[in-house]
Amino acid sequence: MTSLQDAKAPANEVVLEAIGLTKHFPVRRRLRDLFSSSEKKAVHAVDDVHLTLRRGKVVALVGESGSGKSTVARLLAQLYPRTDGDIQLHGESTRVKGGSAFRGYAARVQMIFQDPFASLNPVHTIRYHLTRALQIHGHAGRTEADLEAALTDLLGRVSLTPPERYLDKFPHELSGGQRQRVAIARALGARPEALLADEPVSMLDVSIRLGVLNLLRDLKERLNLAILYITHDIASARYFADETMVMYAGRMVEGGDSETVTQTPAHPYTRLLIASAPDPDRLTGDLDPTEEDRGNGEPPSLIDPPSGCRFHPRCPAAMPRCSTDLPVPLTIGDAPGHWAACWLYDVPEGAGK
Amino acid sequence: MKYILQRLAFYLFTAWAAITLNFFIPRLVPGDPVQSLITKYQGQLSTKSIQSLYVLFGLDKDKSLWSQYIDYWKQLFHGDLGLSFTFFPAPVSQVIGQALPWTLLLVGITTVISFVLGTSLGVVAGWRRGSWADGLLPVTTFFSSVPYFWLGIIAIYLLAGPDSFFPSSGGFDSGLVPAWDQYFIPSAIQHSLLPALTILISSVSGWILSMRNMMVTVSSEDYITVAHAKGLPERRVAVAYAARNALLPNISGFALALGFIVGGTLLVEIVFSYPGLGYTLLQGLGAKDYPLMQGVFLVITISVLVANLLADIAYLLLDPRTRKEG
Amino acid sequence: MTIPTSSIEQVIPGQGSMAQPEEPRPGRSRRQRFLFVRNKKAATGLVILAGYTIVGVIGPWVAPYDPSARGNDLVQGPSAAHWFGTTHLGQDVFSQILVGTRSVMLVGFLAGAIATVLSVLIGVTAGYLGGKTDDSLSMLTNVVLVIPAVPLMIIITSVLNNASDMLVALVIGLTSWSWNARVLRAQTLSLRRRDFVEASRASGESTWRIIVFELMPNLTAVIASGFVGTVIFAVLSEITLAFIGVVSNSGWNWGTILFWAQGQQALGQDAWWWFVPAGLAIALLGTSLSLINFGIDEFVSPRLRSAGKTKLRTASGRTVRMRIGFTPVLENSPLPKTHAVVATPVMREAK
Amino acid sequence: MAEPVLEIRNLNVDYGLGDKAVHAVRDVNLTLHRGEVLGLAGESGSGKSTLAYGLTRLLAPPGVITGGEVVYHPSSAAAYDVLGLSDQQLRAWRWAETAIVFQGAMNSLNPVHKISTQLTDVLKAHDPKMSEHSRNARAREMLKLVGISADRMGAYPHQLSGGMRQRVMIGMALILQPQVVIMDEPTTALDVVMQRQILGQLIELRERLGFSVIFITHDLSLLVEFSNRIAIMYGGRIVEEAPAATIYRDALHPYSKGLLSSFPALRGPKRELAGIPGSPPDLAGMPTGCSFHPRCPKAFEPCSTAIPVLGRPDTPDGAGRSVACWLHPAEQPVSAV
Amino acid sequence: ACSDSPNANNANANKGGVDYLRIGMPNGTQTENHNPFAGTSSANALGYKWMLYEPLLMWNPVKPAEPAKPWLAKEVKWAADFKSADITVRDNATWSDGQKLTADDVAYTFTLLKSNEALNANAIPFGDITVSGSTVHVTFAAPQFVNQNKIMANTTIVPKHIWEKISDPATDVNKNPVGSGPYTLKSFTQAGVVLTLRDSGYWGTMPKVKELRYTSYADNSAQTTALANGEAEWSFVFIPNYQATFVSKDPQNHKIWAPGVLGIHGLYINTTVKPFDDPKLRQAMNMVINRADIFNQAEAGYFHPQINSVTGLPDGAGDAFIAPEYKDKKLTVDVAGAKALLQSAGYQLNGTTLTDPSGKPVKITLTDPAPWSDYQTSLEIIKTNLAEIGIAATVDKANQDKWDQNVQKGDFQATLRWTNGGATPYDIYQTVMDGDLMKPIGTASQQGNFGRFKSPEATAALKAYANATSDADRTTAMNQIQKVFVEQAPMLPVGSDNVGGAYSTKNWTGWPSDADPYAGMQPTQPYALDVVQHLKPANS
Ligand SMILES: Nc1ncnc2c1ncn2[C@@H]1O[C@H](COP(=O)(O)OP(=O)(O)OP(=O)(O)O)[C@@H](O)[C@H]1O
Ligand SMILES: Nc1ncnc2c1ncn2[C@@H]1O[C@H](COP(=O)(O)OP(=O)(O)OP(=O)(O)O)[C@@H](O)[C@H]1O
Ligand SMILES: [Mg+2]
Ligand SMILES: [Mg+2]
Repeated sequence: MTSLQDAKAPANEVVLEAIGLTKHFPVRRRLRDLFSSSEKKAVHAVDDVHLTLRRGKVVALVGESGSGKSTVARLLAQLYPRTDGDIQLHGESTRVKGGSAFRGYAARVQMIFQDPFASLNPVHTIRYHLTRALQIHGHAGRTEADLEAALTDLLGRVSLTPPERYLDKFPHELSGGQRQRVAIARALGARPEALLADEPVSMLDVSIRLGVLNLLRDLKERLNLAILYITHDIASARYFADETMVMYAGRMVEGGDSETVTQTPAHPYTRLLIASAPDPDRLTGDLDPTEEDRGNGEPPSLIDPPSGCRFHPRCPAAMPRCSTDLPVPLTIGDAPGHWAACWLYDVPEGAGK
Repeated sequence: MKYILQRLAFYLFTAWAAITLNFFIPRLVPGDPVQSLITKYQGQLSTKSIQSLYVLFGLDKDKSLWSQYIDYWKQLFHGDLGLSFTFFPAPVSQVIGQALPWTLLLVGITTVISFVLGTSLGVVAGWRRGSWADGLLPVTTFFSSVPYFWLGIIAIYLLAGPDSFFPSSGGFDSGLVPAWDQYFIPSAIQHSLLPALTILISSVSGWILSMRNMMVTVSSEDYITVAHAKGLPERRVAVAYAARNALLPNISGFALALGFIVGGTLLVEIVFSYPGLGYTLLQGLGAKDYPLMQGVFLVITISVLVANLLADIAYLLLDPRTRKEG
Repeated sequence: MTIPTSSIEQVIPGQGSMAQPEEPRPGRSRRQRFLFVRNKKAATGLVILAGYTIVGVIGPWVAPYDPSARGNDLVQGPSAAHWFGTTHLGQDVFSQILVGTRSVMLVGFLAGAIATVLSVLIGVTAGYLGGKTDDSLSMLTNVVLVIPAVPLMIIITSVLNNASDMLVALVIGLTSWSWNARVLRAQTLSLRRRDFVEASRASGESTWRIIVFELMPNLTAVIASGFVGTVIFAVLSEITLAFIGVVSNSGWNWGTILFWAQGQQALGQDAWWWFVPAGLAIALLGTSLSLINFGIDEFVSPRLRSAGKTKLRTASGRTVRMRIGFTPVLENSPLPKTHAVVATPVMREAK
Repeated sequence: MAEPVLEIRNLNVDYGLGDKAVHAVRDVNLTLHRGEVLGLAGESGSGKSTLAYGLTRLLAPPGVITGGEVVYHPSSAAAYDVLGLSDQQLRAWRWAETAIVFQGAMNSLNPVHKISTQLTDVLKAHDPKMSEHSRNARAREMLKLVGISADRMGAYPHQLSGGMRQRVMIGMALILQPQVVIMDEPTTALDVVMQRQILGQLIELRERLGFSVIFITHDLSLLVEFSNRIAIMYGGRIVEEAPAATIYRDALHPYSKGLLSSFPALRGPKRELAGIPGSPPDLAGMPTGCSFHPRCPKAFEPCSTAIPVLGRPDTPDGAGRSVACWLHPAEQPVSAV
Repeated sequence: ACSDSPNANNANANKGGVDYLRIGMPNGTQTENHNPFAGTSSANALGYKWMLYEPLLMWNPVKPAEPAKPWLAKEVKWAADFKSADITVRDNATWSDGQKLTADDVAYTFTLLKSNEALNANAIPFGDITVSGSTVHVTFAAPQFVNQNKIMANTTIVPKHIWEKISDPATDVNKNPVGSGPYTLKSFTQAGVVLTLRDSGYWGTMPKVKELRYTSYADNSAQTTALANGEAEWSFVFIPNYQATFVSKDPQNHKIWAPGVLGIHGLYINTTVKPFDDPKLRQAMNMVINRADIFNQAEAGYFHPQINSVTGLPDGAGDAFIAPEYKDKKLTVDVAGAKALLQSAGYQLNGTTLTDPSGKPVKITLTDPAPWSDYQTSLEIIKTNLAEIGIAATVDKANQDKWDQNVQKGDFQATLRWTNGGATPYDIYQTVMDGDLMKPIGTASQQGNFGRFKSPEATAALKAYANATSDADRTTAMNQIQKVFVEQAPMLPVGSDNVGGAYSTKNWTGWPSDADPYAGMQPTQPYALDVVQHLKPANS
């Protein structure tokens, strides 16, 4: 491939774009459902998601557990067939199911999984994992020496040096951080343009998270990668991502420049999320009463999601309209590119708080 | 609705496929019932009677396999399993009907006892590791590796004999008639002791082992630690918390074992001349008695399918997680 | 006949609690795989099995007599000349056992191998591919599972006149794969959800490579345990078939010995030496295979492995019994122990 | 300072015995005072859970307590060593005096029994004379206390959401009104919103009922906000202990500092995140001297040879805090109580 | 509740001495079927039909040449050509329902067989059946000399007034059997059948045994165990090493008696296979077979009594039929003689290998089903015997069905098998040599001549014997048949069938024996009733 040339491609070039991406998982039924109603049900895991990944930029996707973040990543990696919507790679619509087309796609879009303990096959050495990553996409070179050089290069990129200390180890012989680096190296073996990192550090120990995040940032800059950074830790999105999108119950609720989203959140859900994050500077454990969650902190059922705005049952500022009309993304004035899908910002109703 | 149909279709298809195989497989065997009868009696039956037997069995008319198959299904839909050749002219349903209760009682009760006993010992072995119950394992494993029939024959040799309490064969005393009275029941129990013991000894180890392993696995679950932390009495932790949960995976095994009752212990019934279904099946096999073989296979097939269904239902009842909310 | 009751399927990794994620996963490295042999049970089983294998290979050469040769000592008890006594034809029972070992081992292992290959092909494929493939393969598995195995074997061997050991093994193998296929399918289903399978798919691996190189190595313990279980089943089946006289090869195996012994009422004549050794040989072989299976079980499930060590020996030679819920307290603390006042705890009333 | 309710003295816990033993907790000295929230922080594998389980003797095999004592001060009786209790006494002590809430509520609740059964069987075990009716009333009361409507009594654990299950556990922990509640990462599996709600509720209950809490987590920023005092563990030892605000403002141990600078802040200016270089130690092959020294940016000569003792540091505001670091040699070792 | 239990009186009966006899057969599960004509009925398998129903004559197969005793018939008069018979029926017999037994019943029984092919097990070609007074006149399409006992002594006479109401006599299970015998059915269960003595109305000697308890055991070994344990007192079963297995368990009472009868077992040789089409070779093989070894080792020294006469006829039962020229010719092991014979016929013995005149080594495959352990043992012995004259034999343990099929189709080299049996040696020789039964190789020959033995003389002589109208003609034909059999050796006789049984004298005495061979010893044969009538309580 032409990764070196690509690396010099202009930043901000759109690599991957999701347009109205939707995924409904049919609910698989068992014998025990024999006696219940027979309507066909589905988990509305992701609905109408728009997302743009650009070269040299990190987009963070934040949201609570089960909000559909991983599903978005897997859809983008084409690991799941999508229910609706489109995925465009360099502006071209793509839909691959398997075979060489999928390989070609995988060569450009790679994914990193949340759990480095689970994403490496315990029976294979690091060498095997990386060699396969290179071989599949034809980067292994012709000779042993080529391969060895490529492996050394890969490990070097993820700061696992000297390589011989790691190559012949099994995953369980490495620490979590090292494993996640190997997983990143494996993704890099395909020389992709876009990396989809699904909570790459949430399973790691606090003291080593930073190292991995810094590595990703470094790679972004050096290889001019487009990165989707999925996390439930909004604070890390502030530090690491250029742009942050907030997801709730399968829908995007807010997006914009990371600093703006975290410092002046617009959507009530984002505000709740930020208010809930631990804050050492706060003296008591009390919440700001205005940000009180009306629900029990429970996300809604995705099989039968609430009508209108999915957050309305919990929203402290819910209006009658919220339970009937699906909010559209509305631009917020304070910074360019900042939007929220909330009727509070609908013009006739008045511009927010 | 669609789902119920799908599930039903699954069971029906499995049953159909198995019954069809059951129909065709026995017919692959060379020979016919008449010849089998002649050879069985080694000279006691003159070759002159061959023709009369063909006429008797209705085998004198040539019929294609296919039309036999169609007839078979027609019969089945009328609940008719045909006439047995070995026990001509007894209907297969009668032959099965007289054998099935014995098998169900002997093997069924033994399987249940084996499961209960094995599981209880497994609970003890798994909970109090390193105690006497652990020492039981190698012994029972050894016995479970012994073929049933060998153990049975040894048991007869060692325990049955002139004036022994244990009769060597049969389901009850030859002078008795099956009835729920004080003569018959003790006799039936007495006759079932040795075969039951044989089955018990060779099957109990599996239950002990799987229950022990499940207990060990469950013992390290957090809720067990919590139960200890709650200061509950040890018995309650062991029974209501550990054993109750460890039992779940064994239930499906148990249901399947129930399904294998009929086909599983053929040889025990033979060794002890026990008037059960396994033994009947073997006679049918020897005599090329297609209707009987099919009938017994049908019973086995249905019992395995029903056992599967039971396993599903047992899970439904025992594991609240599989129950629907509301 | 018997249902293989290996507990493997009941300790499907990930079914239990998610505790101890940092525990080194077993079966993970090649180096660790040798640890399997260190398991005392497995080692014992392997040693016995090796003994049988050796006898299986050299048995016919070291047998003191031709097992079929008739002699003049009829139905004689064990003696220096005939260790296990003789039959009604004066044949040497010891030689019959030695020579018969080969057939038993051959059929057992061959049938085990055939059943294992089939169960892997069908179970893993069904589990990984899912959908229609899974439905039809599961259906096939269920149908085979439903048909009673031993009667089926009797029928098939009757069709094959004079079935050789190979054919008998084939028949046993062909009729006994379904249970393992079911277990493997369940295992594969749980493995398929694991991230590393998804990860290798995401990196562009082909389906067959994922099955062969990613899934199967992780199933080795299950496959091995299934194999061992089928071997036990096959040995018992072969012996049963020989015992009831439907397998009619002219060679010797332990079932043939039992067949003759039973036909001649060996026990009725008090000729226990004719009947007992073959049964014990079977039981010992079965036990050794079961022991190997225990070893595999413990190897797969670390909880079972550590469960074995319930008594630990301290440096001072005292043994400590491990109990769940009551951690042992050792008193040999290096620091002098300052004794606090110990009072009986008072239950406070619940208000 | 309030009177102590639980004193851990020189507690040592090993996994296994003999040469292969892993020393997971070493010479830990810690005092929990009445009514306070004591936070226990440290990275994964530092021995936090081992300490919590060890002091209640709930460690799973092959855990062994190899020394030390855990002195418990009942509200109105003489103190005694928990490690010296008989099984029967220990059973009576557990939950009535010290209750525990574990990380995963799903795994802490028995999946096959109803919530009500699991709540009332504690009562049955500790007070056999209590009537069924009052047991149920008490259970309902506890559920209401943690914000779950009483009609969920008949529910099975899987029918409740993660947050509700964790609340049930907290309610269950308080049902006998214990003096001490140990919480081992009670909220790490939950979302931040839920986490805050539950912790807020807990703090409120503590103020009402007056029990003490040992709160274990690796999330220092959470601890700072919710606890009174914080002890930081590294490699099986306590390396620093001080009031929460003090640690936040001015941690003395380089490891504590590292930990604090590993968390990106959500508010305020973007700080430089330093993190901690290297990877956590392997308990089986612990470095000599201070176990942190291979990763410590400030390591100097004594660090690799001698183990620093936990004690009052030589800093001016050293009162009420202790640290185990050669940068701040102890004036008064904690162990010499 | 216990008083109306069907088992109550049973328990009482047990108290005062043993008044029942326990009879066992190793015939497996039974279903209730008291139809005396159905071969698969429990009445047939366990033999109790002979206690319920009676034949016209009582024939003793141990002394086949002796005339049969009158039973339900006072007298049976055959025409000289044996194509018709006059049967005079006894007038004091009654059915167990009280009705009188008449000639009509006898005529009805024969008509029943005539009109139902399925019931006519011996394929008797009945002609006209007429009754006049107490005499029944029956005619046959062919001479019935060889079948006379099958008709008169082996046919159960059934009551017309019951059976004419039965719509399909072939498949009816005869739920409430009404017969003329001294016993009536008490109960049928899977464990067995219990017969109890009729209160009154039996025409003959009332047996002392009050109750007969029949049990069907799963197989030989279960039966043997039951005999050894005393759970069964009378049975017909092969008992290996009967001294150790059975007799030694109670040497005082456990006995075996197994007289030979006219039906034999021998090695059939496929005479179409080269070089076994050569009678010389077959004769030589016949000379080396060690029948004593087979008798003692394979047949436990009693089961198939050793055949000594070169004619293949058993000692005792066959004596009366042996041709004068073979009267004293005994089968002996004569290896040297065999070798000489072979040499003279152009065979060569090189060391241990015999080659035929064309120079090919002689090899033979002996085949029999695997489960028949006595046959298998016999084959092993024959194998070593043949090795002495250089014939390499292999023993093939075939599958039973396959074996049966192959033998019928002529697809075998040599096999040990039985012949039919009867009142004369005719059945034996017919099974082996009758050219009329022969079918081409590949077509199943169900009735006999499995070895495809082609001998017009033998075929003609067999026909002459069956159709002869005088004893002299019969003797001539029989001598001719035996000559062919001895000279051609189409089958090498080994042992005879027996009508033996194992019994216990613990409770009952009076069994037939060598000293008093008044009947055979099998509980399933017509004479079983005769035996029971002879039994006396042991302690009286
Ligand atoms: N294969 C699947 N089949 C059915 N439902 C699924 C599947 N995968 C995910 N879901 C459902 O879709 C929803 C979104 O799941 P997803 O894994 O994308 O959430 P997430 O935001 O990544 O959560 P987390 O932070 O826990 O990883 C959840 O309700 C989940 O149960
Ligand atoms: N059964 C065991 N055998 C051997 N070592 C163990 C065992 N259980 C735990 N350990 C070790 O003891 C040390 C302390 O573990 P512990 O669970 O107390 O850590 P922790 O601080 O609670 O970590 P986390 O934050 O991940 O919960 C770890 O290094 C761990 O590897
Ligand atoms: Mg996710
Ligand atoms: Mg922990």
